[in-house]
Amino acid sequence: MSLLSLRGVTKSFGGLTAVNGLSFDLIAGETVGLLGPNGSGKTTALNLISGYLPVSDGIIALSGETISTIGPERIAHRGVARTFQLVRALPSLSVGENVLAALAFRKAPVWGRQAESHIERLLADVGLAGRAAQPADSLTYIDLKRMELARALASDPQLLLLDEWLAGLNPTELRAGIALITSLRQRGITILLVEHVMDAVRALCTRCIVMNAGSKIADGPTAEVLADAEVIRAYLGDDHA
Amino acid sequence: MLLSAILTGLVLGGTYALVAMGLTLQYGVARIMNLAYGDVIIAASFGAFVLFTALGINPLLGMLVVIPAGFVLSWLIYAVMLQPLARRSRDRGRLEGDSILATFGLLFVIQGVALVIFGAGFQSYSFLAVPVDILGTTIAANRLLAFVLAVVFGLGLWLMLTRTRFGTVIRAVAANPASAPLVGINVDSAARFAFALGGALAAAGGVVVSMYLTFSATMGVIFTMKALIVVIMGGVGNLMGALAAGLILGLVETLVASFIDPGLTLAATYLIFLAVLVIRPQGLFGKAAR
Amino acid sequence: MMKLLAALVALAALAFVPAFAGPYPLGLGIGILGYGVLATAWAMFSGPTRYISLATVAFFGLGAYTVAVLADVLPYPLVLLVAALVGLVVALIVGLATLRLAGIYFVIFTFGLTELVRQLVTYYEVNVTRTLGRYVFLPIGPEHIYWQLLALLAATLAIAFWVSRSRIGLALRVIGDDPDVASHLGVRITRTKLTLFSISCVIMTLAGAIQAPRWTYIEPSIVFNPTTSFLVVIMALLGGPNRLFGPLLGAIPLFLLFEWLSANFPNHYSIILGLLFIAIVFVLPNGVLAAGDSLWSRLTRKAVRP
Amino acid sequence: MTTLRRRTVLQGMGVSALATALAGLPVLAQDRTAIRIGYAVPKTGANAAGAGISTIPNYLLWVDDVNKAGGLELSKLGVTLPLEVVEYDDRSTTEELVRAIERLATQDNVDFILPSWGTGPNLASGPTFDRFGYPQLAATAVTDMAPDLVQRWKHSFWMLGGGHDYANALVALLVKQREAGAINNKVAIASVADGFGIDLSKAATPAFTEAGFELVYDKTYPLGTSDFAPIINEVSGLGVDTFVAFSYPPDTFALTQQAVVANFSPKVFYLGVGTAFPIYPNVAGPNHDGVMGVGGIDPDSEALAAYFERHTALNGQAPDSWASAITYASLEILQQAIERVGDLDREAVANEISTGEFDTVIGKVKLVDNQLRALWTVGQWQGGKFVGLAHTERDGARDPVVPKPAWVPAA
Repeated sequence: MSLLSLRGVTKSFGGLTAVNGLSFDLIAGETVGLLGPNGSGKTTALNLISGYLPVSDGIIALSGETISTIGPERIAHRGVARTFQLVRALPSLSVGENVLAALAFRKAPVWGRQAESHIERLLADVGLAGRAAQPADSLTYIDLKRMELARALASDPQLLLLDEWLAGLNPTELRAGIALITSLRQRGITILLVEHVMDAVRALCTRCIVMNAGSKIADGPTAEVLADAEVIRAYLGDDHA
Repeated sequence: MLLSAILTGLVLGGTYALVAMGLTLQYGVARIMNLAYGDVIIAASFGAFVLFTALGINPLLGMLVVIPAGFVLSWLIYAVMLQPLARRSRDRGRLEGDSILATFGLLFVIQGVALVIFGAGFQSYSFLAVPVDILGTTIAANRLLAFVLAVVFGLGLWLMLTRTRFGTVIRAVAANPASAPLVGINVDSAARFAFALGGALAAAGGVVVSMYLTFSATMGVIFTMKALIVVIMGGVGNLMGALAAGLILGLVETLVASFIDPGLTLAATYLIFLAVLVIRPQGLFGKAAR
Repeated sequence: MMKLLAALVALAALAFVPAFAGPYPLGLGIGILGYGVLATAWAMFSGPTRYISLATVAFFGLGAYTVAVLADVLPYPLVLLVAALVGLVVALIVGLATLRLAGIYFVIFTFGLTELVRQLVTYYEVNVTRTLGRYVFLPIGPEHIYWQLLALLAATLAIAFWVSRSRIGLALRVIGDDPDVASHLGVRITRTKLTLFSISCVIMTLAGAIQAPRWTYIEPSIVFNPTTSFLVVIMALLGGPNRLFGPLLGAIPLFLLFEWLSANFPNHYSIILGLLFIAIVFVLPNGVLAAGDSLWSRLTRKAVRP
Repeated sequence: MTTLRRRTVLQGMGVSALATALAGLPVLAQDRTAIRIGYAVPKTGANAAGAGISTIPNYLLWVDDVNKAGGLELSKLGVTLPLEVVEYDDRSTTEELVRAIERLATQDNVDFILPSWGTGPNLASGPTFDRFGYPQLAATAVTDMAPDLVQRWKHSFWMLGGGHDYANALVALLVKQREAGAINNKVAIASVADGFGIDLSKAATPAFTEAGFELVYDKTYPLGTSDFAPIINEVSGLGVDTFVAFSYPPDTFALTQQAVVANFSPKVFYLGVGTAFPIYPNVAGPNHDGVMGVGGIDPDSEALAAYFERHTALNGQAPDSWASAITYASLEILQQAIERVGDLDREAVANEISTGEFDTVIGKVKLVDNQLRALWTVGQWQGGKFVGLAHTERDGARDPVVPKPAWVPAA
């Protein structure tokens, strides 16, 4: 049974079509990579799934129910959480409050005393134990990314959308990051990740979807897809083909 | 009757546009919401008034003095008072709050100085209050002049912004102040220049307005608010937007006064303004936020 | 618990002010309470969202006008209730109309709205009732106004406190920081904004309604004076709009400053006031309370150091 | 002008310092060094311009006149004391005004309080004057409510009449002109949508209709209107001989300029507040001659001519020819009432104002039911003076010039 399904999803901005007739399915529990060169429409696809942008055409369904006609807050309540390409912390809130913001407004809200233990556990999960009181805008880049992930997890998602969450990390941080996502996969969360770090994609994803110029050009097991000549050409340019 | 109302409305709208163009430049480029803008206009009106009544200098010639004075004054205001604020604020919201507070103070200072020098009474003189006949409609020459100047300044500025290197710099800063330095643009000096240019336009507006409006030291805020309405309706930082919005408001006001009820002119003005924003939250010519 | 007790004691003490204060101090008290209520109510919505509203006086004036129109027809408590309802209805309309606006567009929209309300009230009075200016002859003395405003201020602070501790307060702060993130976290933005905006506006409306009997005579240019809106913004920004007592602590010194300046420098009031504002922006960039905080932390840090 | 201001500031500062020092002490006659006069007037904000013409200069002039003459004689106390001023800026808001009056009455303990400028502020401060028992000499308030208000606030005095006085006088004057065949039957009225304009138009509309005039245009325009081309254009096509605008100062000037530009030169051109301002001839140039408006003065009065001279010398500007002289006369009434009572008993002074007869720049004055009923209601610019054409009580009014001279196009 597919958790998420896209059928003919299209998004145009004025004359420019960013996503063109995109269709794919995610099976519950999968970790899938969404690949493609810059400007191929990956982030737009995530934005369409999370409801940040309305679709121009096509249908997106979650567990068989259409979500492409409802707003982002209702999609969030159906169990979709995300991170952003450029980290979007809530700068005037503390680290703990950033996480609390997700706990408080999810479908089954957690609030008050009860939330404190949740926050502590979520922050510990991402390696930010004991830092709840710190102002969010004082965190380092990697810690901001961790906090954003904790916030996404606090929404108790079935489907997690990660937009280049591993970008910009140093090798040590990258290893820690990959381990973290692996642990999420083991909890049964379905993950769709947009990623340029190929090592991470190989380590994490069982399956990959490749986009170019708004359309899907490949979809299959990671190793096969990454070996595909067309993918390499699209991704790395003709020189490497 | 309709033609006459339209012509009168366009001429009135020209004044609104002239008064608003400087503010759109100041807000669009320098990111300063200048609440003292109208007081600069009034100060220029007083300047023209003194030149005319005390020295007998024709306001048109007086512009040659008052406009550069407006430029220099605004340049100094920016350099001394606003630049430090712009430098220290990390985000736009912060600068907006700071500039509201600081220019609110400036408003009082300019008004207070005018009160001490000229007192609170009404000032007025008559210049070029001669009828001009256009297509059978009689229009006061001084109002027509305001319209012509609005078009000339609007066109001149537009040419400057689109055709000169300097204009490109200004537009780059207006479009994206954060990345302008990456291409070697000095944002500080561009903003300062734009603010001063806005002040010069305010001064020009002040001189023109003084030819036919009675003014007093405490009337600045009326001009500020009118200009803000025009600027916002047109889309912040957009000259053509200011021109269009000014003309629309002038037309609405005159048409309502002629065909519905003069008692509803201002209500109609605000209604149109609000309606435009409800339909287009970024103003007529503004770019969408996202 | 101690804090609550302290607040109740302070409230009770303030309630006795009219017993020994003369008419002028009482007048000052009314002024401070009036602006304190407006600034606190303003900050309740505008503080966390950073939407600078200049519509304060539209609601204030609507409240005053409701009293002027209905004072002879309905008993006073009912008049206040109607005023609150009027405020609520207008707030909902305004709230819905401004949902898509942000930044300066919101600021000027709210200003234009105030002027529109004033124009429409004027037009109605001129053409329908053929009179401009209404009289409010109610047997309500300054001390009653003081007590009502004090109660309103207490209620406003209590609501503000509750909001700051409640989910809706957090929602508003999240929206203020990043509305996109807010919606992806499941925050119902429209509902949150409308609710808080309405609460804030109803309080402003009541503040106008309560003060109406003090003036006896009411006309649009008196009760829809845009300066009030500006002053409220300045007071809240000065005190720090994101703290419970910030707006109130901005309102008190500013109000007293205006009073002192206009008494001692009636002819140079504007210039001095203007220079002070500019100085405040430079010296206290984050508001009075924040300045107090940083001073405090600097002092304590010094004390800790050997 | 500047030196004068500085002096009042110093005076004001000295006074408030003194007030702080004396606060709480009983003020005994032998301790007195001055009679304390307090006022709160709009020095900033929307009303500042109006107060700067009709109110503040006259307060300054009166204090100057009295002090130059050595002060006021208080015969019961056996002293002659100068006037000392406590002044506040009410910033054009009612709230500030009410509080400033409370302050003057209870903190500064002034002996008399002079009112602020305008109809609204005077109505709004009425209860406060009443509460502290201070007489209120409302010299710049036009209200038809005056007969009711004097019942409510016993020591309030209304000096500038009501809308009906002005409207009826104007209509009566125009009826005569119509009967003489000088004007036709058509009248156009434009009124500012504010207290003053509405009060007058409410009174004028029925009066014109009853007198058999045809009102071909009767509309209001909002406060703050700057362009009158649509109104003038429409009215100029209606064939009226009489144009009436119950207008406010900036509009009064703009209406004149627009009418000249449009060459709309009706036989009777009547405007509201501002017509009587000394600045009007500057605005209208040669075209001020023959324009009618609210107010007027007696051009033959020597007392008034002397007043104009003193006013101009002290303030650097001439007074207006409507409310200024009445404001000054209200102060003379206060002054004479105090001297007759011989001490600072406000109750007694108020009673004297109610019942006595006074000699003022506008002639002998006796209030009727606490109202000044002897008023110039319609004036016209004739030979550089805004002369009274109609008076509520006395003759000696000048004859109107109808039709007024045609506009001279501006050079």
